[in-house]
Amino acid sequence: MSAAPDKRPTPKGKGTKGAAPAAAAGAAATAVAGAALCLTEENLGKLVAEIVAGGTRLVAPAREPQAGVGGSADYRYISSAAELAFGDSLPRMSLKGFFLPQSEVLFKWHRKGADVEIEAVPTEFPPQIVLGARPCDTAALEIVDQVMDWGLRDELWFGRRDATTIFNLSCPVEDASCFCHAVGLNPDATRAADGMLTPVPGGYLVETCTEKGAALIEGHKALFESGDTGAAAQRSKAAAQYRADARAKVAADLQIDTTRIKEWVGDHFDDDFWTALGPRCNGCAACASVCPTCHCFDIVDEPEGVGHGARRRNWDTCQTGVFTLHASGHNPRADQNSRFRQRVNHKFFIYPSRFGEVLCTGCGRCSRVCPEGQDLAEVLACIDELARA
Amino acid sequence: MKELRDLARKLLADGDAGVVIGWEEGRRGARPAFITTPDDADKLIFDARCVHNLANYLNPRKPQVKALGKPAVVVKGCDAKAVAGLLREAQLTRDRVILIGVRCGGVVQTPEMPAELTEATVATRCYGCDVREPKLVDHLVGDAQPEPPVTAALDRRIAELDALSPQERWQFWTGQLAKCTRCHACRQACPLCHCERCITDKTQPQWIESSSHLRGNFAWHLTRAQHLAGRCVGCGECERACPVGIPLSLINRKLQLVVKDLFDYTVTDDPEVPAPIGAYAVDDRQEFIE
Amino acid sequence: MNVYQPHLMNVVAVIDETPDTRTLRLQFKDPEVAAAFAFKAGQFGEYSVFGAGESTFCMASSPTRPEFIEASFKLAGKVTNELRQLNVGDTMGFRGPYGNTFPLEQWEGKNVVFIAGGIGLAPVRCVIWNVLDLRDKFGDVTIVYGARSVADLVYKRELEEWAGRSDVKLVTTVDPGGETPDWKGEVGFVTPVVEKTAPSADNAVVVLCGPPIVVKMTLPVLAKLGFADDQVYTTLENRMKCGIGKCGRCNIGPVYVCKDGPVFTAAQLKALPAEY
Amino acid sequence: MDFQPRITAFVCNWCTYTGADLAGTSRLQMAANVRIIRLPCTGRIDHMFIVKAFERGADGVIVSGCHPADCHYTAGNYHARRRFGVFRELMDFMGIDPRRVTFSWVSASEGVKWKDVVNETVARVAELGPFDAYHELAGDTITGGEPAPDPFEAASGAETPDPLEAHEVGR
Repeated sequence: MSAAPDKRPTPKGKGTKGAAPAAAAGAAATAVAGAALCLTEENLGKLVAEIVAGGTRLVAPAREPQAGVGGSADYRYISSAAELAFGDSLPRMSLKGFFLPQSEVLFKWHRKGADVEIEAVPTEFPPQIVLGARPCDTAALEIVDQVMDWGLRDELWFGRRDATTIFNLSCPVEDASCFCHAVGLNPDATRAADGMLTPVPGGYLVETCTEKGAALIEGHKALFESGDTGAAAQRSKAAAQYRADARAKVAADLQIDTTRIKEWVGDHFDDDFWTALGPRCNGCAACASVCPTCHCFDIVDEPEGVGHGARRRNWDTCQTGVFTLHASGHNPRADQNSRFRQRVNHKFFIYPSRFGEVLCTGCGRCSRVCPEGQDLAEVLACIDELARA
Repeated sequence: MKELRDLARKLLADGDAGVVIGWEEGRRGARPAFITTPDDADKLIFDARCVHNLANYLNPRKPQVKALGKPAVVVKGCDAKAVAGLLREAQLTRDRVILIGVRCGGVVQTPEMPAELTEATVATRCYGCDVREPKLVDHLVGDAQPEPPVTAALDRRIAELDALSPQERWQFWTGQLAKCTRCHACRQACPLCHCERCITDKTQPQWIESSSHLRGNFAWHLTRAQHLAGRCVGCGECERACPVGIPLSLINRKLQLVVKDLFDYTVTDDPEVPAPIGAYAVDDRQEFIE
Repeated sequence: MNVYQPHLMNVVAVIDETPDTRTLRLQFKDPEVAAAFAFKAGQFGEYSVFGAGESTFCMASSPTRPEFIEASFKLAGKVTNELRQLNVGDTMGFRGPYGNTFPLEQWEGKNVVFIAGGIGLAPVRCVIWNVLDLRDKFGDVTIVYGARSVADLVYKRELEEWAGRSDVKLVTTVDPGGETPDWKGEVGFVTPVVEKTAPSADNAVVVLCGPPIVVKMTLPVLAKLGFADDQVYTTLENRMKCGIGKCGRCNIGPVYVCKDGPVFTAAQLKALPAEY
Repeated sequence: MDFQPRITAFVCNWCTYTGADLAGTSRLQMAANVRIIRLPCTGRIDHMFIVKAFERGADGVIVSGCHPADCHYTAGNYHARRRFGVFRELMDFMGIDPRRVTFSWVSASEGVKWKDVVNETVARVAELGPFDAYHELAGDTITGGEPAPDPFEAASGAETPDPLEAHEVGR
């Protein structure tokens, strides 16, 4: 029953692990590797066209295709640059669905008399490229890697991880619900990313952090300009300013110490704090749907007509009653107080105890999406204050 | 506001209520508040951002709320309709709850918006509101409010959809329901979804597949809508809770119109009026039956 | 083949233990898988009926008898209902073994006390046979087993076998009112019968398994008899889906039943939050 | 036309099932595309039966029971009428062509009417074509592999007559 952190996972095909550039410095970011290149708006369009024409699936923030509904951008498979919505607010859902689909077939089965034949699903996936991922969404993937590699390796997750090249979009910071800074990230973090785009006038400053990222640039070399030294210096300066502004914005939001929080949460399982928080939560689990790090799932069998069917895994969430319900009718988490406590526990105590880091990237989606105004940043601030007292 | 706070304080101080459920200021606008001590009564607010239907917290399957004692709930007229629904369906007895009605001049679409009512900001449910002064109450507070701006956006959108061919509507809804992750936030946010165990959580037999592929999603959304036909109060909480932005109000409103057309029934805050599904008339329309 | 894909198994025997409890004896279809398969006492598996889903059961058979595995289950939900429809010759799925084990190597030379209630005898039976098959490595063996009624006693033939052995002390009991006119065993709940049997805590370990109430009531009695918390082992169950630490639902506080368990000592149990 | 629609009929035990029985014993010729599922009363027929039928491969559905005032349980059909009145509109709004679902009252003596309901429904659904839009909702991952063996076809072995050729249909 050791709670010591396990060995870190090693996703295949990953190059250098991108810690946030100059994360410790906290001030202006430095270029990640090599000379900074520039991708003009026009060439971004060409890049999209070339990738799509090459047959690689491309994911980017894009608007809902149906007119008259929605409005905010989401990560989608796109087929043209016209769909790109880099300038939109934070995508509504995180990136996790491209690695852990909301419903995925684990295998299919066919009954042949008393016999059963199993049809396996592939664990290798065609390459996909993500352009314009928010740093909090990308970093989440590497955090979740740890549980997916804990003991037995989840090949479906890692198959998709290995097949994907991700270029972040340096984040302008959404609003006061953002708190990536408080959980050790930054709006320009490149953790788990293969490269990053930073908006500069007329286009993007492009940096690569892994061989995979460099390979993508190499494959479309003509579109990336290094320009003369004067222009390059200008761009670097603009990018540095952009990042510094974003960092300053998010740093002002939430001042907490996650180690202190971990200790308090671990020691206060039965604290009244939880019973005060539970009633507001209506158990809708919208928070878990949009969360980049929530990865819990259900496994179900679904017959398809007579004699065959599929076993699927679907997103699931600790916020529902049936999540832990025993067949006997007994439920270890019988009310919303204990379910909300579980959510906070898992993210800020259990996961750090196991894997040495919190299961949260501070994207703030849970606070934005909660119909009842439950606010994780506020909850963390309260716990931090209790822990300090 | 003072009237509301004083009343809440008194109810708590006198021990009439164990908890006053109203609204408070949160970091992202108004949000539900659970006031358990008289001192906290000053946290209560009420304005056009108080969109939440607090009747949801009267669901008998919420032990964490029950544990706080007898509730006094602040209700707008539309919320009172949901309370009436719970009373009508024997989920609640009238003496187990104190209802504090507030006179309402309409609410905005989300609690984060500024409390300014314009045609662009007003919630679609305020269109045709007939309970701006709730009747199903123990206390009524607040001043009379002006009429909210009118928006028939929802009905217009329904008319647009109705004008399409079934194939085009199918295209529209498959596009929308493909987003559904089956988190069931719509159900949890609904004050009338109070079943002990929801049909979609049942496995023997498994009528509704729990996978979030379109087949499971269609079964779920058809069932959710059908089970709320004639019961839905149109508060729109399901749509607001939906993390992926499915326009559920279109379906709910459509069925309100259907129920009105077929059975001449409009959802009411009178718990004595039976709901249309579960009742019948011998001469109900049946032109669709061969 | 991904980690969630089960191995196929043949049902080779169906044994009705009680009106609602059944044991399935299973063999791997693929001889290579069968040859490579090994498990230890205390581990569990994910058993599946195609079309109904998976359920978690401990291994009820002993690792010393590797030619088959057995699972005993009580009718409770969708999967167990479908499992009951299976006949000899049918195909089902199995993933495992998962979880930790009873540290039998550490128990060598010690007296072993088994205490079980109801279907809780299933995981204990695995250890009992393991110990009995290596009989000379262990000291005295005491088994206290109780069920609601005579009809609810599982593994009846084995109970007879154990009763007939001179190297096993078996005490069976049924809840008051559950006895039949010709019942020869004790009448009463498991806990007082344990107290009456009073096994010595000296150089002994206890394997305790049963409904939560039995475990809860028996722990203080064992303490009174002088058993330290790290001498008492139990096995927990929680709702599981993946069985391998990923699906996120079997945890009790920071402890994952599927990875850190299902075997816990009473000392470990007491350190956990009461959320099971 | 090659397409043979699969129709699932949910009928009440007391009127329509007996009516369908009468159609059979009277040797009325009708399309063989309908699989009947007998239930105690239309009041027992849930909208989810229709959904499930579509999920599992039906191209059309018939729901039929006792005429108003004839219900064996007094009012089951009145309740059903309300629910299906709403559900039909709901299906239509969600883009499921309501012509795929026939609601009818067929009494125990109306064998001829049952024949007409069956033939009309089969002809109508045949014209609408297979309901692949619904069957394939879950994509390839869902229907996967070969189609489900049809237990009826396997059992009868006989060739299914083309309803449009063999019988006069339509109003």
